[in-house]
Amino acid sequence: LEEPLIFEIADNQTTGVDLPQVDPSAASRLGGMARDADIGLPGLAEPEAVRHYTRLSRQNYGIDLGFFPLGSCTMKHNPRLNEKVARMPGFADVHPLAPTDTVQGALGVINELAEWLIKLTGMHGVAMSPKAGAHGELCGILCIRAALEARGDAREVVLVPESAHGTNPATAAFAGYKVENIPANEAGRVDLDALKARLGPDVAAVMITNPNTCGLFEPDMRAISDAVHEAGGFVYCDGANFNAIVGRVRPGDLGVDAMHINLHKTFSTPHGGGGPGSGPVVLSEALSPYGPLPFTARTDDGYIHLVEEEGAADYGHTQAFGRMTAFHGQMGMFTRALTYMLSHGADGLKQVAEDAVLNANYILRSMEDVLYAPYADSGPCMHEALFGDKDFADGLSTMDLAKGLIDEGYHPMTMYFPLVVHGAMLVEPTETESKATIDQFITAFRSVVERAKAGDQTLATAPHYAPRSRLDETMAARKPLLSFIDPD
Amino acid sequence: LEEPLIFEIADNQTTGVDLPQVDPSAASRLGGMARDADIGLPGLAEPEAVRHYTRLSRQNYGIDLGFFPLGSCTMKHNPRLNEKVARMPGFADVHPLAPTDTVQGALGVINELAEWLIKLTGMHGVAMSPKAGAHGELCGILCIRAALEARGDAREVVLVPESAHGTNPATAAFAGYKVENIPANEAGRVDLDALKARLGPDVAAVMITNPNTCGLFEPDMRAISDAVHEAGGFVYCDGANFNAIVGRVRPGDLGVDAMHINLHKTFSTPHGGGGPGSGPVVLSEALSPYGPLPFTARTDDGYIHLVEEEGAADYGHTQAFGRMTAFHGQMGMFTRALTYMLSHGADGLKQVAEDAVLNANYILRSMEDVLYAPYADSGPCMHEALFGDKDFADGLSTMDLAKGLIDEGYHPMTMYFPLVVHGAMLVEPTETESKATIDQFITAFRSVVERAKAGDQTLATAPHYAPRSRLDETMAARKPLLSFIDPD
Amino acid sequence: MRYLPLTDTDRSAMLDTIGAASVDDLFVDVPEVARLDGPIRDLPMHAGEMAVEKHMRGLSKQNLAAADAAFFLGAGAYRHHVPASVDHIIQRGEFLTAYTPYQPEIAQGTLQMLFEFQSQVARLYGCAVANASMYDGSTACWEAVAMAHRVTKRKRVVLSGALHPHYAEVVRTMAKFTDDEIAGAQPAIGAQPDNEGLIARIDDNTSCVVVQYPDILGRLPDLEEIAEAAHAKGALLIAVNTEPVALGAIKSPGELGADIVVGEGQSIGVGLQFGGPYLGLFAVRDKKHVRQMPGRLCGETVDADGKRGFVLTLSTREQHIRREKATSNICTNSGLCALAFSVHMTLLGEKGLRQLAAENHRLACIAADKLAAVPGVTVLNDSFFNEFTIMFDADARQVVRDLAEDKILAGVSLGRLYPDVDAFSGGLLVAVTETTTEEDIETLCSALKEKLS
Amino acid sequence: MRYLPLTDTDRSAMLDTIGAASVDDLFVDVPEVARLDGPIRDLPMHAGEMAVEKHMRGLSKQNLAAADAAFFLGAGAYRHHVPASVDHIIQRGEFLTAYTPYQPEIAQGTLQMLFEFQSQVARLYGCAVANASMYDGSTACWEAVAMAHRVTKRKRVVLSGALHPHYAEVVRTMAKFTDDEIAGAQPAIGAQPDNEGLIARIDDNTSCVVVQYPDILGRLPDLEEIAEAAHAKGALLIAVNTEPVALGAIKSPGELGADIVVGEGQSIGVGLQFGGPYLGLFAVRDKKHVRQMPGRLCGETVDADGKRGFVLTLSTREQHIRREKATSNICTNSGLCALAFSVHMTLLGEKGLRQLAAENHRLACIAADKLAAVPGVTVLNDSFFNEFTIMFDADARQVVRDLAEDKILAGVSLGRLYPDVDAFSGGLLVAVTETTTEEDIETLCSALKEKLS
Repeated sequence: LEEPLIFEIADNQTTGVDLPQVDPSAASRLGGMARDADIGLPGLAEPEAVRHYTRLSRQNYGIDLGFFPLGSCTMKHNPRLNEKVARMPGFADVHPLAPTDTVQGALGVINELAEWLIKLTGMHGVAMSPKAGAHGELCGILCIRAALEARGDAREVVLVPESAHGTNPATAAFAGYKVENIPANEAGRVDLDALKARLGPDVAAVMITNPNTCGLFEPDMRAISDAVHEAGGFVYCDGANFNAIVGRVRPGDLGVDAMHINLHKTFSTPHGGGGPGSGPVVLSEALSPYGPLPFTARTDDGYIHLVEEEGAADYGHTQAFGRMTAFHGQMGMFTRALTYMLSHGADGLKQVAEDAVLNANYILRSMEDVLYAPYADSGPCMHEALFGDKDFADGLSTMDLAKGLIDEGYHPMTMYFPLVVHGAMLVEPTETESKATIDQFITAFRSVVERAKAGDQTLATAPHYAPRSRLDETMAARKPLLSFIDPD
Repeated sequence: LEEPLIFEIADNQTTGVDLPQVDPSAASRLGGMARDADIGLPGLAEPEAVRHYTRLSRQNYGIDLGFFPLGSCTMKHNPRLNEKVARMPGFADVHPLAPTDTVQGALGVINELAEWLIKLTGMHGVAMSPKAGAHGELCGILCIRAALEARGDAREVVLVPESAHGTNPATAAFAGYKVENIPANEAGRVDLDALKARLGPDVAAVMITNPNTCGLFEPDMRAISDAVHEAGGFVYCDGANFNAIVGRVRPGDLGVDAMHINLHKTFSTPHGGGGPGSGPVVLSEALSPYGPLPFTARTDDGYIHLVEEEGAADYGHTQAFGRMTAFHGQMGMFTRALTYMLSHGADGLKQVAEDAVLNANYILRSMEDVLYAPYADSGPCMHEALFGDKDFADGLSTMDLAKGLIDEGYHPMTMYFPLVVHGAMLVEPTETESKATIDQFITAFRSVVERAKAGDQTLATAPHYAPRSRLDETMAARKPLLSFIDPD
Repeated sequence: MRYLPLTDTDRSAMLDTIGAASVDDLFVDVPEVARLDGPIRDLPMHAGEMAVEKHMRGLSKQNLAAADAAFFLGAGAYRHHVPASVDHIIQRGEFLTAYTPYQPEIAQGTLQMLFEFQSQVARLYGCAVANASMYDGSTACWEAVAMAHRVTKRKRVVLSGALHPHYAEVVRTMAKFTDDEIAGAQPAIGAQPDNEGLIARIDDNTSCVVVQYPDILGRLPDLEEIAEAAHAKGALLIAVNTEPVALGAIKSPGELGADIVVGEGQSIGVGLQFGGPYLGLFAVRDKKHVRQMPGRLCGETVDADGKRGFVLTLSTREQHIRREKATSNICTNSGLCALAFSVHMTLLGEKGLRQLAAENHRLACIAADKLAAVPGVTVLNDSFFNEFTIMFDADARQVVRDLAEDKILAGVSLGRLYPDVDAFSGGLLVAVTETTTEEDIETLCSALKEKLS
Repeated sequence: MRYLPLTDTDRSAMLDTIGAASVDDLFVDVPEVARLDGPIRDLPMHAGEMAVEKHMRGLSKQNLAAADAAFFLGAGAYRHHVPASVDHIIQRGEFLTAYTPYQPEIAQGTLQMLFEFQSQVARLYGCAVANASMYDGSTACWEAVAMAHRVTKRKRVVLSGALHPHYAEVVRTMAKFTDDEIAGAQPAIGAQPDNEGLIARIDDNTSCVVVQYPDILGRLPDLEEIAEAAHAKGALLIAVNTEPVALGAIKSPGELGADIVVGEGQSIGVGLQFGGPYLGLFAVRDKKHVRQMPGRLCGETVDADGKRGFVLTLSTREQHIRREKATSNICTNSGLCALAFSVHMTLLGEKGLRQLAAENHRLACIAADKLAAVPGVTVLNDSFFNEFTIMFDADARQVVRDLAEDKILAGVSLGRLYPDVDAFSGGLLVAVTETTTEEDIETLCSALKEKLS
C-alpha cells in the first residue's frame, strides 16, 4: 500500500490541536508585518496524523528490526533507558539561558560526561559543544590552527591518508589548509616512511583514523605521533571508530592531540534517520586552551559555572578560538551518552570493545574463504571487516550484492568505502549482536556472495521484497523535485 | 521472515537486566521451600528482546495502521495524551493500599470520573471497580439480585433479546438466573408486545442492548422500562454501544436501572490486543445502595474517603453486595478515560456520537445498493451498519469476504453477529475516521462484495498478502498445543 | 476537535448522500423525552491538550509517589523496577491499538506473544498449561474455585485463613450467587502457617482448598502436605500466589502438588498503578483439566501453507459461543499487561529472575533483622520471602498514617486488612524489594523506634 | 551485561573459529605502551538500570524545570506545548534507530517524511526549496553566509546589529578561517530596528546582509526595504528566524525578498532541552541556487516499477563525494528533530499554526501592557510578536538571578547576551507563549514591582 503525502490527504481547515480562536479584532503590535497570504500548510486530526507517520515508519529499516552491519557507522542497540532519562523534565524542559543557579544538574551532566570522555581517552580537555562528528572534526582542526597561530607558526598543509572519511579533507579545506594525501602500504596501513618523508615545517597536522577505515589498527600510531610532534605538527585522530578500542586503549597514550567522538556511534545515542549526532572533541594539554566557548568549570565549592563570552578569563580560558554554536551542544545526547556510560561502567565499556572486535573477526574468518578479503593476512581486524568484489561475475557489483542482502532481511554493509579497495564492503557488526544473529547473517551473506560469483542476474534487479525496487537516482538529480507542488 | 519463539533463541544464562549476584551462602529464611529445580525461563539481552517484540508487533494490525471497522467493538483512535497522563508518577507509582491521605489525587480521579459517568448517563450512582465490560454486567445483575433479595422478592428469570451479546446470557446464568430469550420484530427491534406478554412476578430483569446489536436504537425503550418496572423487575442495559449516544442521550432518561460502560470502547482507552478493559456500572437510585465495595466518598471538607469493609456504614453504603476485585478497579484506565473526557468536554462528546452515527449511516447508504442490508428500511442506523450475505455466490461466505478485506489493507468487520441475520456483517466506523478513509474503504468493500457475488474463488483462500494464510483452527482445538515443549 | 477528522464540509456532503437534512434526523428513534437539546449541562466544554495535561498533573501531584518515599507496602501489590524497554514495547501502536486476535492472519504478533506468555507462566507455576490471563489475582482466584466446582461437582470451598482477605471477600461474594459454601477462617497469628487446622477442615464434600503461598502474613506454607490431604479427600488444591518474584527463590506450587495455580502477575512488568489494571495468572498442573479452564487460550497450529502460526482456541468454553453454558462470563483478558509481563520476564530470564528473587530476599532479611532490633518490635515470621509481619504494642493503622506524614510508607497494617479484628491491630506487613535501599530500612527503623518509645 | 548478548560460551566458540587463543590476540596491533591491563581506573563499574536512573534523576532534580516556574525565557529558544503524539511517533524504533537513508528501498519512511518536511519549511519560509535540516539555527546561519560567498564570490558580510549575538559570534568564528570579512555592529537600542544604518553598510563588495526577523530585541524589521537595498548592490539578503511560530502571524521572509532564509526550528516539536539537539532550517527563495545549498536534500523520483519514491539527491555537493571540494563539511543532519517538527506541523496545519501564533501574540500584548504599567519599567518595542524588550534602572542580570529564587524565570537579560556592553545592563528580553498563563504574567509583574521599588 502506498502512503500518500500529507499534502494529498490534508487540508488547511483541519487541525490536530485544540487552540483558542483569538478574536481577530484584538490589538496587534505586528508593526505592519501581519501576514495576509496563506502559508499552504496541510493539517491532519490526530488519528490521521498518527496513522500517517506510523505507516511511514513501517517503510523504514532500523536496528530494532534487524542486523544493521553498516561499516564505520556503528549501528548498535539504542537503550530505551537513555530515551527515558533524556525526557526527565529537569533535562528536557530547561532553557539554555536559564540562570546557572537553576541548572546545576544539567551543567552537572555536561561536566560528568566531560570527565568520562577525558578519562576514557586519556586526554586533557574536551570541547563539548560540537553538534556532530564533522562539526567536532572542524573544531579539532580549528584548535590546531589556533594553537599554531598563537605561536606565530603559519603552516599550510594537512596530511590525510587516502582511505580517510570524506569529511576529513572537507574539514581541512574549510579551515584553510591545503590537503595532501598520504598513501597506504600493502597491509592497509599508513605508510610510515612516506609520512615521515613528507613531514616538515609546512605541515600543520596529520588527520588519521585509528582504527583506520580498512578496519585495522595502526600499529605505528605512536611512531607517527612522535614524528609529527617532532616536526612541530599536531595529530588529529578521527574518532569515528572509537568503538573498537573504547575502554581498552586510550588515544592519549598514542600521542593524539585532538579527536572527536561520535556519541551516536560509540555511546549509543539514536541515529534517528540521519541525526542529530553529537561530536565532543577531546584535546591534549597543548590544544586545550584553544577549545571554543562555552565550556563548564567546576570550582572547589562544587558549583558548576558556564563560561561564555564573559568571565572566560576567570577560568584561564582566554585563548578560545571562538564559538561553534548558539548554545552548549547536544544536551539531549549528553544525557543519553552519560546514561549509557554509567550503565556499562569501565568494565562494561572494555567488554564493548572486545565483543565488537570479536564479532568482526568472526565474520572476517567466516567469510574469507568465499569472499575476497584484501587485508585478511594483515592480522586481526578491529571492529569491522573489509571485503572486495574481486571474484564477482561480470555485470554484478557490490551494489547488487547489497541489494540482494535487503531481500534476505538485512540492511546492507557500507559500500564503495574505503576507496582503496575495489567494490569495497565494510561490515561492522557491533557488540550488541548475538552469535545466533551473526551466524544467520553469515549464512545469508555467503549465499548472496555465491550468487554474485555465479552470475545470478536476479541480483541485478534486487531488491524484490522491499517497499520499493531500485530508485532512479539519476532522474532525481537531473530534474530535482525537492518540494511538493500543488496540482492545478 | 518468521520470528522464532523466545524459547528457540534464548537460553537460561542470558539476562537483559543487571542485578547483583547475591552471595549464595547468605542466610535464607525460606523455611525449607528454597527452589532447587530450574524454572526453564529463557532470557534475552535487551537488544535481542527489543528486536523480538518489535518484529512480532509488525505482524499485528492495529488502529494506528488503518481502518478497523469491527462492529460493536468501537475501535476508535487512542490518544497519546492518555498514555502520557497514565504514566505520571502520581498515578503509576502509587500503591492501592497507601494511606488515603497520600493518594487524594488518585481518589480524586476516581471521584471525578464517577461524576462524569453519572452526569453523562443521567444515573444516580456508579460502581467503579468492575474490571471489564462483562465484569460490569455481572456487577449490574448482582446489584439487581441484591435489591430483589433485600425486598424478599425471589425472582428466577432474566429476559434477554436473541440478538444479545453472548456475555448477557452467560452473566445472567452465572448469577443464578434462568435465561429466556425475547424475539426481535422484523424491524430488528425488541418485540414490545412479546416482552410485555412475558413479564410477570418471576422476571427479575430484562437485559437489553441499546443501541441494539443490529445497530438500531430501540424506540420503545422508555415503554419497555416502564413495563418492566411496573412488573416489579429491573432494566439492565448493555452499554457496549454507548458511543452512539454519548453526550446526546442519557440512559437514565430512558428508565435504565443499571448499565456498564466499556471505557475502552466509548472512552478511548487502548484495546491492547484484548485488554485490559474497564467496566464501571452506573446505577439508578433503586440500585445504588447495593453496589459493591470499595467506593469513594467525598465529604464536605473536600476529603475523599475510600470506603472498604470498614466504615461503609458511615457513608450509608451498608447494603453493598460484596466485593468484586482485590482493589479499586482499573485506575490506569480511569486516568486515560478522564483525560479523554476532559479533552472532548460535553460539546465534544456530543459531536463524538453524532460523527459516529453519521459515519455509519454514510457507509450504510453507500453500500445498500450492492450489499444486503436487512434493516435498511427501519430508518437510520446508529453507530454501526448491519449487512447480510444473502446475495453471495455459492461457496463464498461472509468469512471469505472478511479475509478478502484483509488483502485490501483493512481489518474485517465483525462477522456472524448478531445471530439474527444470516452471515451477518457489522461495520462500525467510529467518529475518528475521516471521510477520505471511509470513502476508500467503501470502494474496497464494494469491490470485494462484487467479487463475492460474482463467485471469485480467490476469495475462498484469502488472505494472500497477510503475514499468514488461513490458520487451521480445527487442528488447534483437536490437539491443543498451548505451551512450548522443549525438543529433546 | 483534535480527535475528530470530519470537517463541516464533509458532514454536509455525507448527510446529502444519506438523504438526511441534519444529523438530528439520524436520532429520530430516540424517544422525545430523552432527546437533549444541547451539550449536557454541568460538565465542562472541550479543552486543549495543554490544559488537560495541567489538570491531570495537578491531580497526580496530590499523591505521594512511591519513588518519593521510603516504601514498604505490599499485601498483594509490589513495587519492582521495570526496565524502560518494557514500556517502549507496550506502546508500539501495533500492540497497543490491536483488538482481541480474532483475525489470526493479521494478529500473529499478539498471538505468538500470548503463546510465549502462557509458556512462561506455566513454567513459573510448575504447571502444564496457563491461560492468556485474567483480570487480576483475586478474580482468577474466584475463577479457580468455580472451576474446582465444575471439575469435582462439589460445592464446599475451604479457604485458608491466611488467604488475602480481599481475595477471600471476592470468593465469598461470588459464592453467594453460585451457592458454593465457603468455609473460611481468620488467619492464625503465628510464626508458622496453621496447616493442621486447615487440613482438619477438608471433608468429603470439599471441592477445593485455597491456600496462599507465600501467605498474607508472608509465611511459606508447606503446600505438599496440604495437597496430599486434599487429594486424599478428592478435593483440588488451589494455590494462590501474589508475588511471582518469589517463585524465583521458592519451589513452584505445581511441583508441590497444587492442581490449579492462580495469582497476581503485577510484580513483573506491570507496576503499582493504584491497583489496576493488574494481571490475573491462571494455570493447571494437569493437561486433562484444560477444557474446564476459564478465559482465553492461545494454541499453536499451521496455516494453509504449512507455516507455524497461533490462534485462539478451545473457544467452545467461552461465552461468545456457549452463551449461558460458558465456563465463565469473562470476555476481556489483560492482554497488554500480559505483554508487559512477558517482555519483562524475557529480559529477566531464568538467571535474572533468580538474581532478582535472591536480592529481594537478601534485603528482606536485613530489614527483618534490623526491625527485630527495634525495642518493642517482634518479627512474627519463621519463614518469609520479601514480606513479613511485625507486631508491636500500638495501633499500626495510626502508626502508618503518622509515618506517612514524613514520607515513610511503612507497610500495610493488619488493621486495614482486618478492620473488625481487634487482636490484629498491632500487626504490620512490611514488604521489601530490590527498590528498597538500606537507607530506607534505616529510616523506617528510626521512625518506628521514635514512635514506639 | 544487559546490552551485550554474547555469552562466555559464544565467545570461546568464536575465538576457536577465528583461531585466536584469547581476545587479547585480537589487539596485538596496539603498541605495548597503550595496552591497558584492566578497566580504566577512576571510573565506576557497570550499574543496573535502577541505579543509573536514580543517579540521573538526581541530576535532573537539581534543575528548575520550566513547568515548575513562571517562565519568560526566549532569545532563540522558546517553550511551546508539544502534543504527546509527536513524542510517540519519534520513538517508533523504525524512525529512531534508522540510519541516514542511503538505502532508499528500505528507508522510504524517513525519505518521504523529509520530503514533506522540506515542503513544509519551504512554504513557511516563502521559499522554493528547503533542505533536510542542519544542526541548528546558528550553524545554518553561518552556512548561509558561506553559501552567499560561493554564489556572489564576494567576501564581505554585513551583519545586522540585532542578530542574535551567539549567531553573530559563530559567524565571526568561522569567518576567521575562511577570510570572510565581517561587518558587524551592536544592536541599536530603540523602538524600531535601525534599517537605515544597516543599509548604509552595504557596499559593492558585500556578499550578503544578515538580518534577524523578529530580531534579537523582538522587533520586526521591514525586510523588503533591506532586500531592495541589498539586491541593488548585488548582495544577497539572508533572513534569520529563531521563532517559526511567528511566521503564522507575520509575512514570510521569502515573500519579502530574502534570498536565503535560515532559522531555528526548535519551537515546533523539539522542545527546550537545554539548548540541543535543535533543528537548523535552511531554504532558498529561488530554485536556481539549489546546487549551492549545503546539507542533504531529498527528492522525488520513481522506482524500477514506476512507483513514486524518494531519494537523497544532488549529493555531488556533499563531502562524502566531493571531499575537499564539498559545499560544506556537514554530514549529519537533525533527522529526528525534523521528524518532530514535521509531525507537530502536520498536527497544527495552517489553521492550528495561525491560531497558535495569534494566541502567542495576544498573551504577549497582555504581558507588554501589564509590564509597562509597572513603575520603572519601559517597554522598548513598537512592534513585536511574542517577545519584547523591557528596560529598567537596575542590573537586569542580577534581577533575573534574584527572581529565579522565587521560581520566576523572568527572561534573558541583555547583560547575559552582551556582557561587555554596560549600556544594555538594564535590558530584559521577555518571551511569552501559549504556555504562559495570565497568572504567570501577574506573578512577574508583582515581583518586578517589588524588586524595582
